[in-house]
Amino acid sequence: MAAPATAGRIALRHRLADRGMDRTLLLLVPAVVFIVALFIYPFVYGLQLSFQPQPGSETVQRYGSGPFADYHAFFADSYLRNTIWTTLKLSLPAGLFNVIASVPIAYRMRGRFRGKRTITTILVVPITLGTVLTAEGLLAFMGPTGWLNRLLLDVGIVDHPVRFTHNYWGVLFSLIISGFPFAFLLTLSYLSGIDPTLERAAATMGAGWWQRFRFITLPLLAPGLAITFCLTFVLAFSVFPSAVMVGDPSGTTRVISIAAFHAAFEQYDYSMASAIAMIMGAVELIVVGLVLGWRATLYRGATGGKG
Amino acid sequence: GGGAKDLTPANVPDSPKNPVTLNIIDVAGNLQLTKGMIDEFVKSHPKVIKKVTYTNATAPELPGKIKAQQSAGQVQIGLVLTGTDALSAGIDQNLWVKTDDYASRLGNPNYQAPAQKMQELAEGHGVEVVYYPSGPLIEYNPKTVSKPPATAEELLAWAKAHPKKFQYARPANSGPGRTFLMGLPYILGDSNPKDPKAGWSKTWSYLQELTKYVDYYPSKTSETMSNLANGSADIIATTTGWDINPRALGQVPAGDKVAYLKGMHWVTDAQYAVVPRGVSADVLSADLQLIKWMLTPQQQAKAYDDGYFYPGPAVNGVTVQMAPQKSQQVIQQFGRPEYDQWIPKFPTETSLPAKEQVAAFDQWDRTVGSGKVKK
Amino acid sequence: MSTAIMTERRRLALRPGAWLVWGAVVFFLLILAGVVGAVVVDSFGTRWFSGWLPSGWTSRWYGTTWREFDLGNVLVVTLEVALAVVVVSLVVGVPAAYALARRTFPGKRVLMVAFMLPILIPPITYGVPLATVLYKFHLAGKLSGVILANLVPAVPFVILVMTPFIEQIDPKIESAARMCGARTRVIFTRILGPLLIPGMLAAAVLILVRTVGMFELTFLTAGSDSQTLVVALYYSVSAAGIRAQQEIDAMAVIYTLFMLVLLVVALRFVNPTQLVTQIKERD
Amino acid sequence: MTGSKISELRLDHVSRGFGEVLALDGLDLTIEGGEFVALLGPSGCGKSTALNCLAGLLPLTNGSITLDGRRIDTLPPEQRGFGMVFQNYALFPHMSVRANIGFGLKMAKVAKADARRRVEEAVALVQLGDHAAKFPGQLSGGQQQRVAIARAIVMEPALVLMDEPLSNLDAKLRLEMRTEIKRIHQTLGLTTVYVTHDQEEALSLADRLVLLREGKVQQVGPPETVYTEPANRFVAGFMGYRNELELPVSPGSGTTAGDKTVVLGELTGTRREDLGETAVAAIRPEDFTVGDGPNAMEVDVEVVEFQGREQAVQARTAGGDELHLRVQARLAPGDRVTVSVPPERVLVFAADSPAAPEEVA
Amino acid sequence: MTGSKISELRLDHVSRGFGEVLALDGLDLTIEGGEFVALLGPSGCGKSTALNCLAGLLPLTNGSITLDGRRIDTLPPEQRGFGMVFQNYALFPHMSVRANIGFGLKMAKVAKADARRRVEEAVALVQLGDHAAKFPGQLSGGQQQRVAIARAIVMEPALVLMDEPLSNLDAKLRLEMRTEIKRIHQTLGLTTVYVTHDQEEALSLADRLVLLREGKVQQVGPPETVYTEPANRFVAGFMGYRNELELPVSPGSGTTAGDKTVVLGELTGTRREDLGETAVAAIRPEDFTVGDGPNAMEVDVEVVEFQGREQAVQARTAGGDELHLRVQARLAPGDRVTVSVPPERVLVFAADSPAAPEEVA
Ligand SMILES: Nc1ncnc2c1ncn2[C@@H]1O[C@H](COP(=O)(O)OP(=O)(O)OP(=O)(O)O)[C@@H](O)[C@H]1O
Ligand SMILES: Nc1ncnc2c1ncn2[C@@H]1O[C@H](COP(=O)(O)OP(=O)(O)OP(=O)(O)O)[C@@H](O)[C@H]1O
Ligand SMILES: [Mg+2]
Ligand SMILES: [Mg+2]
Repeated sequence: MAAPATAGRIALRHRLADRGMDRTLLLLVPAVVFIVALFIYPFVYGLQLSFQPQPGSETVQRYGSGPFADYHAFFADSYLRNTIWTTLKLSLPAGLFNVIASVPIAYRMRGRFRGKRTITTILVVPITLGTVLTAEGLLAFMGPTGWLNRLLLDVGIVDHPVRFTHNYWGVLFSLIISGFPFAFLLTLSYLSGIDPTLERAAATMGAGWWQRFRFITLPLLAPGLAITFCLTFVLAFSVFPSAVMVGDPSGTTRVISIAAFHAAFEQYDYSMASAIAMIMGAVELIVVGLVLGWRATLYRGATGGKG
Repeated sequence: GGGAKDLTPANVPDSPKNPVTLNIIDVAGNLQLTKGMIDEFVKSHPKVIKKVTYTNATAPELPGKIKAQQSAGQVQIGLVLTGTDALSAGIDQNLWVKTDDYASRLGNPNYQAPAQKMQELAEGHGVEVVYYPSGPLIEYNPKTVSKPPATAEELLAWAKAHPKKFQYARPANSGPGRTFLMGLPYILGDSNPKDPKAGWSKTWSYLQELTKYVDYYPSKTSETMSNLANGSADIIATTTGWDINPRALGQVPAGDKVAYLKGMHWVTDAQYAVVPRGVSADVLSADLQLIKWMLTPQQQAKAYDDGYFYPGPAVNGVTVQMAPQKSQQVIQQFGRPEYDQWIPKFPTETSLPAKEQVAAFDQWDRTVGSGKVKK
Repeated sequence: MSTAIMTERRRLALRPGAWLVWGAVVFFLLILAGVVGAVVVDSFGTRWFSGWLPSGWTSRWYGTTWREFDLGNVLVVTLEVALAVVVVSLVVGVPAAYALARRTFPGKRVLMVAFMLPILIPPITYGVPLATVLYKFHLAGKLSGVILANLVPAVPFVILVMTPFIEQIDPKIESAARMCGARTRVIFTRILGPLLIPGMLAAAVLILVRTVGMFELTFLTAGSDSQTLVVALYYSVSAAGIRAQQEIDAMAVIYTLFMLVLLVVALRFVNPTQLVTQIKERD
Repeated sequence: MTGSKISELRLDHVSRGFGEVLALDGLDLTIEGGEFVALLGPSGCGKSTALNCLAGLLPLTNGSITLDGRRIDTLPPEQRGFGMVFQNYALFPHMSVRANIGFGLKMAKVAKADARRRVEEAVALVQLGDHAAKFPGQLSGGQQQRVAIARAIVMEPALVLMDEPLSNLDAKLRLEMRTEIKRIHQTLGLTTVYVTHDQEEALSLADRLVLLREGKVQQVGPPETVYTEPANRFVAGFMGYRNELELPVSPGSGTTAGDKTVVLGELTGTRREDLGETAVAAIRPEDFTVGDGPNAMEVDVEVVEFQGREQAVQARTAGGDELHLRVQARLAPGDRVTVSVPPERVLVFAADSPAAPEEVA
Repeated sequence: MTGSKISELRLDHVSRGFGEVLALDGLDLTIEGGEFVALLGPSGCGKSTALNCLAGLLPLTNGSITLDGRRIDTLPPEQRGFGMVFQNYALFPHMSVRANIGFGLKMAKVAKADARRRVEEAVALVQLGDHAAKFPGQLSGGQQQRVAIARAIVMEPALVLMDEPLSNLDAKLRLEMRTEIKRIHQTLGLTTVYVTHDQEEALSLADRLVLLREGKVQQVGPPETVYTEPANRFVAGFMGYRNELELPVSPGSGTTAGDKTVVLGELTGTRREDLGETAVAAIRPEDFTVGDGPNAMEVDVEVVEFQGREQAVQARTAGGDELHLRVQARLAPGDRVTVSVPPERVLVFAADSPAAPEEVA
């Protein structure tokens, strides 16, 4: 009587294991518990807040108090709506640049050579700067009487100080200074997991360095790069302090987080702020989803480097 | 604030049962002026406050934090020192104890007349502790500007003649910037200086004209100061405090000068002490004693400081001579005698209520700062 | 030996790509030196209106900021928070990343999105309710609250960063360890751990940076004695009031130095590229 | 069979699929404690899959595994207490040779001194004394393989699974290691399941052979039986009956089931299966002798390969069939010689008997 | 030697060290176009290192490599145009079998249609038709190895380097692949350097054998020479002279240098080196025959292993020496038999001749 039942249970276990469900999934439990306990409730709270326009706010006066009034207000107002585009215009190039620039440099850093550790450290150091120092530094260094302009003037390349800050470029610079080391560190580490023998094998098949990189290293690195891009993109997308400090926060660098900040901390319209934040999350999710979807089509298995 | 249990004057003792530990959070830079007063109180009243902790924070995020504590019934902040921004946000969200209920315990502060008007902005939910007339003033480099503009029109003409040389910081991020913005309607004679949406047509068209000759709007006042110092700007917007203190600190050459525009009204500013709802009766009792102490003339004299909030005291009858020695020295060296004439000479106006201020900033962002105006 | 070296030299000389890359690196570093240098020089200057250097030198700005914010205490708190967040998020995140890297199971996508959200959604939305929850359970207002709140974005961050690293490791190695009788815990500590060190280091450094720089969640949950450096720094930058620029710069330098020390300590212990494969990288 | 730790391991209909394809298809096998079983079969037939299933590294698609009456197929590998040599070694890249070998002992919490001694013994056993401090990445292929062997046997597990453990060793070392494995097997009574592609190794080591083909068992039996009496044409082909001649069955020949002797055209052989009209005669290259004798035939020598004492010869019969011979006589291409083979060495299978994997063109 | 693309590859004193140790120590070798050279030697002797140096994957520590008079040791691997089968395969994990094999063609910019055809041919050649769309991680060990082979030869490079390319294949497939490699070598005239641990493979494939020991060349020569006339005791041991008997040289025996025949105790053998007072007689197990004859001795059979047609026998002489025999006669442990071995099959080396790697205890 009991035997077939046990057997059935075991067979079920085999079948589940075949679909990837086994004890390993227990490892997810702490993280899931953590997220559910500390994030899901606050998130749901914020989400439902975004559907409850604040009584008396401008939104309600204009668009009523329906659940989507805040979203409606956001998309109806071009000054708000355009922040999405402004933000993407900053974060996509910043994310792409950081990833693309870190690849060749990290690629150069494979192998052993003297001073490698020092160079690595120096390249990673900007990660420690923080937004404030970066912004203050950019303002001082690239400001109208900063060293850079001074140099350009003295050398005679320009005859008026060039304005590098308080515009799109200032913010982009700061996103690169803080994002590049981040991308570099990740890329370098992902690269270290790829077995150099594979490139050697490709070399014996007549592949030059570019082809080896293009066909062997890059595809094996791509899943890591996808994640790296997602993270730098997300960091760049939520840029706030530097968009205000070295940017042009009312104009060309009025990013979406400034709009959210404005709603939350100047107008104290938390439901509007939540709505903007949700829109922010949704836009990011679309970009990240596209990238991760692409990533899912890549080879993601062992790359020999660790085994 | 759902979880905050309300105290009534009846169940707040005159003096705390046990000496309290008071957590003070300052979101306005107010401690620079008042820390000395508080420290002295703690020293002389160990039975009331056994220990005080100070935290500095930025104003915008403060209401959220208090809200979180109140919703959880866990209010840990005993006293908040704030400017008008967080004050009014807190009033809107019903975060503050109604101090008017305890008016008898605070005595009757002998506010100066304009300070009294500023106190009204608190709507009974806070107590003004320092006051200054603020601005708008313009500060200029006498080496490059021989004759400062005396009217708004002259300023515009000067800016046109010297493009990129006039600067004021983005109002949302800057005291002098917002004072300049709020002062213009008076100077230009707008229909309703208290209604940025409907009553500021002259101001808005003036600013849109002016912006053509402005290079950019820094996000911090101090940047306009360094630009003035390094010569990339020749005239900037300022206030009394922002004139004296940076020169004292060495941010701006000591020799730079200030001027006012014709039709000047002071747009006054003040800072307040407020108590979050939900504090214990003991803490509230200690707070009330402390605030009362801070409003005594002897203590108020400390508000002269280094000219940061010049003059500073909110109550009558406080002179520089009562201020600490160091204060007197700084004011002596960097203060301006003309202020003593100007302050009584021009009418005073309270700054805009927070809501209108935010609306004005928003409008400024959209129409002036956004760069939509062709330069 | 000499031939080998010659080969290397010749290759270097032959490739314009190499020069381009190193050139770009040098350019980046120069800009960086300018940016950092300007701040450091200013923080030691008495006044610096224009000209190449300040008119005089002083270190008093450090003294004033240090005292004003009681930085000694703040640094200790920051360090405690940062280390706790790094350790806990790795301990919780790496196993989860492992499960996600190694298994495909129904509902994985939903879970992935749930893990992504804390990184995507700005703390504006969930900060206050999160703080409320923590205050309710008497966790906020002290160190534990700051740590827990910072873990919310940190754990998903670790998961995301670590997944590709784990995918890179050949599962056969784990199988071999299991055949030697190693249980899951041991596999994590002795097999995956060492192999994942570059990844965990990278993740740790990034979380450290994010945690030390995470203003909002920290502010909302901190008590008066559990403020971290960033709260002080943001205050000095963006709070109302007048502060000497040099004081702000001094604070920024202290912040950076603090992070730098942590980073260098981390890199001393583990080099992100030092790895098993390096043994294979003969020359 | 001295002191084996297990007494019976039963595999019941063990199957494992990858996607649609069954890599292992209903394997039934009972292994006794202390037995040495060799899995044989062509590349890709499911040998490694079978080992992985036994080890618990691959969940079964079907079937069950019982150890001494206890079902173990749901136990995780680390709780089965088996040892394994992986085909690709799977050494821990971040551990020295010594640490690799000692890992299992550490897991089993063997006392430090004891563990150190056992590791040193194992290192000596696989002759890696000079390399014990190196990391796997610094070892040659054969050295790595030896580490893998040492790592599995140092634990003296109840059951050892070895997946082609000697494939990267030179002949001399291979012989030595083979002797070692045999000795350890006997002295410790380790039950062993051994995958190899080396017939000689299988024959000399194993108590029983299991022949697999596309995941299905073809024959199970002691080496001598499998070698001399292959169950079907596939097994024959795999066990070295390289020559296959398809010939018509002579009418009236060997009709009775009991009658072993069959005449196919000019060949006389031994019947192994029921036959149709044509049948296949399978003959080993080394069963031919040069010179007249039973089943004599004339062949033209085409290719001659030196193989030490013997020569591998490719020749063609008058009928045009290619023959592989292995002879001691020195022949040269172009020679025409007579070769013969005893009828008991000519195995006759039905033409539709499962064939050995196709020869390449 | 039909149409080889290269005419001479010279290695001059090629050395490669790892740290202090020289893994390859002054290799001098000249390979002619179209030649098939096999590298042999015990595990860890530097075979793979030699191939890697040739391929350009390891910079030399010393020495030079010239191809048709042009120095190539400073050329990067991709400019040498050699093909290589790696000992651990080094397949590209992110490419299907087909893409792995076609990678080189893509690099060489071979026209798509042509490349596709050649890939399919190579896939068929290694019998992977059913698996061509799989990824390396989904293949069995032997299948992976076949991909590695196909990948190297599909390019028809001037020089192919193969590092134990058949080690993971079963006997039958190995024979087939061996034939294939030989055929390709001959029809395309590929010059081949081949590492193997399988003596038979080396003997049957190679034009020349190179024997390495601890990075140093021991003997270079055609298979027959190396097999029958090993240069020293090490080579003898490696080429299957498993039995080594250390015996005193009989006084007056074979004193003259030209005198090949030596008497050692009761054994008569053939001298290969100058001798001291004692010498070592090396004899292959398969050179013994059961029964009386030259050099007859009585031995006690101790262990018998079934090895198909033959038996591997371990026996002990009256003098207590262990002997390995390989005989067809069916013996059983405990038997006492007389065995003999022809004197020309007994090679006599000096006792201090470089010995084969020590046997394990
Ligand atoms: N990276 C390295 N660092 C140190 N020693 C090494 C390294 N690579 C190889 N060796 C050593 O060099 C010697 C020769 O190695 P090689 O791989 O050439 O041997 P092999 O002849 O191919 O052996 P096998 O038949 O076992 O593959 C070995 O003793 C090995 O341990
Ligand atoms: N992960 C996988 N996905 C799909 N097919 C697989 C996978 N692993 C193995 N296979 C297939 O299953 C079959 C059996 O593989 P297995 O590794 O058991 O062969 P094997 O008998 O060990 O062969 P070899 O002697 O070549 O090592 C092979 O055809 C192989 O291609
Ligand atoms: Mg296998
Ligand atoms: Mg090798």
